[in-house]
This record gives sequence, C-alpha cells and structure tokens, in this order.
Amino acid sequence: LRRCVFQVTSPNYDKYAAARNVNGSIQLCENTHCCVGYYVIMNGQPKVDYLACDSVEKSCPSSVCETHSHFNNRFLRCVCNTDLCNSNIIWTP
Amino acid sequence: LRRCVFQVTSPNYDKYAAARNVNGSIQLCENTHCCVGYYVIMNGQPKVDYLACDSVEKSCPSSVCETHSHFNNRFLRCVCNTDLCNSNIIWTP
Amino acid sequence: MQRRLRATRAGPTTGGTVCGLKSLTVSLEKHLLGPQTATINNCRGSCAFPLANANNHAILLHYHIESSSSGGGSSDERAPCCVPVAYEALEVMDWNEHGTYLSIKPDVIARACGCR
Amino acid sequence: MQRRLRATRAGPTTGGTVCGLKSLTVSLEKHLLGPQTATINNCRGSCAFPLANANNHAILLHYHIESSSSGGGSSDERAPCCVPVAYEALEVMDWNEHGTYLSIKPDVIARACGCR
Repeated sequence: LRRCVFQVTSPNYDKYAAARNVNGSIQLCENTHCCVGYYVIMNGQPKVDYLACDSVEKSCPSSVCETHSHFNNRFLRCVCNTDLCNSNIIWTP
Repeated sequence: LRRCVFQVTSPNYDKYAAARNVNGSIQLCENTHCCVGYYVIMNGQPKVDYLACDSVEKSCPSSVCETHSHFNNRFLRCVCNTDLCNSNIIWTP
Repeated sequence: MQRRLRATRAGPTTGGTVCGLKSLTVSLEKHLLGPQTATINNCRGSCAFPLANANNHAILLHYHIESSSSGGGSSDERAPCCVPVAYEALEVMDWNEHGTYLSIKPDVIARACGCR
Repeated sequence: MQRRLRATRAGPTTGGTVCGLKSLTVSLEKHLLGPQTATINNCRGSCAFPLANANNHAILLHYHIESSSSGGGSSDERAPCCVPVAYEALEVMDWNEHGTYLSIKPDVIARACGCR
C-alpha cells in the first residue's frame, strides 16, 4: 500500500476526523496509489494546507510532486505516485 | 351528497373492498357529484360491469346516463349528475 | 459547485422563457375508459444560462458545451433539456379481458420542471 | 398503460440511436481543485417510438404530439427528451476562504437515461 505524508492545517478539517490509517505523520492509502499536496499561497510563499493520500484524483503519472497553480495562484496542488512523495514539492514561483 | 346506484359484477373487483359508503345498492359519493356506469357488450347486449360514484371523471354535464362506446364496442360508459341517474342507461345499439 | 458556477456569470436571459411548467391537457380515450382527458402538463422553456432548477450534472454539461463552442470548435453533445422532475399519480379506469378495474398510474402528471 | 400503448404500435426505430448513456469526460479545473477531470457521462439518442425507459407522462406526451401532427396540425409542445434518470455522487476537493475541504457532490455522474 502507498504511504503518503499526512498533515492538516486548513481550519476546514477536523484533523482527527480526517486521519484515517494515520500513524504519526504517515498515512497508509486504502483506495489509491496517489499522494497529494495542497498549499495556500500566503505572502508569495506556499503554506501547507492538506497533505494526504489522494481520495479524489484518479491519475498521478509523476513520481515527484510537481505543483500546478489554481484559481489565480491562490492554491498549489501536486500529485505523485511514490511513497512519501508529497513531502517535497517542486515549485517555481 | 350525490347518491349513485352501486353494483359490481366484474371479477376484477372485490365487491366488499370496493364498497365505500354503500348501503344496499346505493352509494353516497364522497369526492364527486358524478355517477358512472360501465357495461360490457356480450352477445350484442350491455351487461353491467360496474356502477358507482365516479372517482375518476371530473366532468359530467348530463342529467341522464347517455352511453358512449369504447374500444371497438367492447365497453359502454355513461356519466351523469343526478341522484341514482346511473341506473337507467340511454343506449342505441 | 452550483454556488460558484452561478456566480461566475450573470447576464440577462436570452431567447424565450425559462424552463417551467405549462398546462397541457391530453385525451386518454384511446388508452383508458376514464377519465376522457387529463391535464398532465408539460415542461417547456430555455435551459440556457441561468439554468432553471438544474443539478450538478446539468451545470457541468452546460459549461462543457459552452467552453467547447467558445473555443471555436463545436459540440455535438446533448445540451440540458427542460423536463419534469416531480410527478403525481392519476386514478384511472382501466380494463382487461375480465372487465373494468380502477388503477393508480404513477408519474402521469408533471408537477415541477428542471434542466437535466 | 405502458403495456397497451406499446402493443398498439411496433415498428423499426427510425433516425439515429435510441436514447442511452454515452461516455463524456469534462474538465473540472475551473470549478474545483480536484479531480481535474471527471467522467460524468451524457444521455443521448432518439426519443421517438419506441421510447427508451419512458414513464407514463412521456408516453402520453408522445402520443399527444403524434396525434396532433398526424391530424394535419402541428404541435409546438416539447417532445420527450433523453435525460439522466439516475445519478452518482462524486468526491471532490473544494475550497473556500479558509482553505481546501473534501466534499461529496450529489448528482454529478449520470448512471441511467430515459425519455422524459
């Protein structure tokens, strides 16, 4: 099973409710082989919003976490397909 | 309340289940002022199939029960708006 | 999804009335012994923006078709259509080889419309 | 009602395929953070006789339009339309002013079609 870094900072989530199959900062993925990272851009820098197994996206062709910006650079998002790959993002401002 | 002749001969009906507000052969209508008569044509003659208050038709402009034939003369049907008016049908073969 | 999509574009409705319920009375004489007619209604009107009483599928379909055609291409997808989304039953007099019988037919009368 | 109506006319289907589910993948990038695309499907095809997966309202509407036009007149009624009649939800990543959040959106993916 894929292992992804798990971290919740968005106030939209109950950290403990969100944490399924989590041990410390590592989540064991049940239904996906994709890890995901969401970041909010604050003062020009990405700040972690949500790192976890990706329950939403069905495809993650890359082994490293290349970010793409969304909604006028308010959010960065990356998906990747190797263990703990969502801990290091590849980001060019 | 309108009073209509009540008679069930069709094997499709449970006579006792069908008889709401019935006393003998007279039905007291709850939701309509129309009486109805349905007849099956057998050997060229109309045979009573179902006489009752008309729960289905919304309009009955006539005071007497003039029949209309349906489905290649297999059925006669009449509706009327006076007490016990469905006991005598007006039928021209 | 609906909230944000609606907010991204707001303009006057173009072309005809917005999808809604219109009265329609049909004859039942060829199908049933009674009633002779029934007001079953019909849903008519435009499902262009803003889509009346749409759901998430209809909204995404509408945006997909609009973005395909604004990109210079053309879409042959079926666009959202104004259809009934709620019905009522009707009590009728039906018949079979044994004679007449009363029957409750479901989904006969349209009661509300939406873009689907 | 459906049984008898269907029995009264049986002929070959004319013009195109009968109303049914077709695959359609749309982009969600402008609406949501994820997924990037979703296969929401679409309902396409003819709702002429025999009407696919119709209900009583659609059958009565179809016969009303057909008898109006065969009588020499023309009907401007909306004819039955091929639309989704069953849906599935989709889990998405949405956002608000506080950040991201997971959300289950209802009625996103069409699962069955019918003439309505």
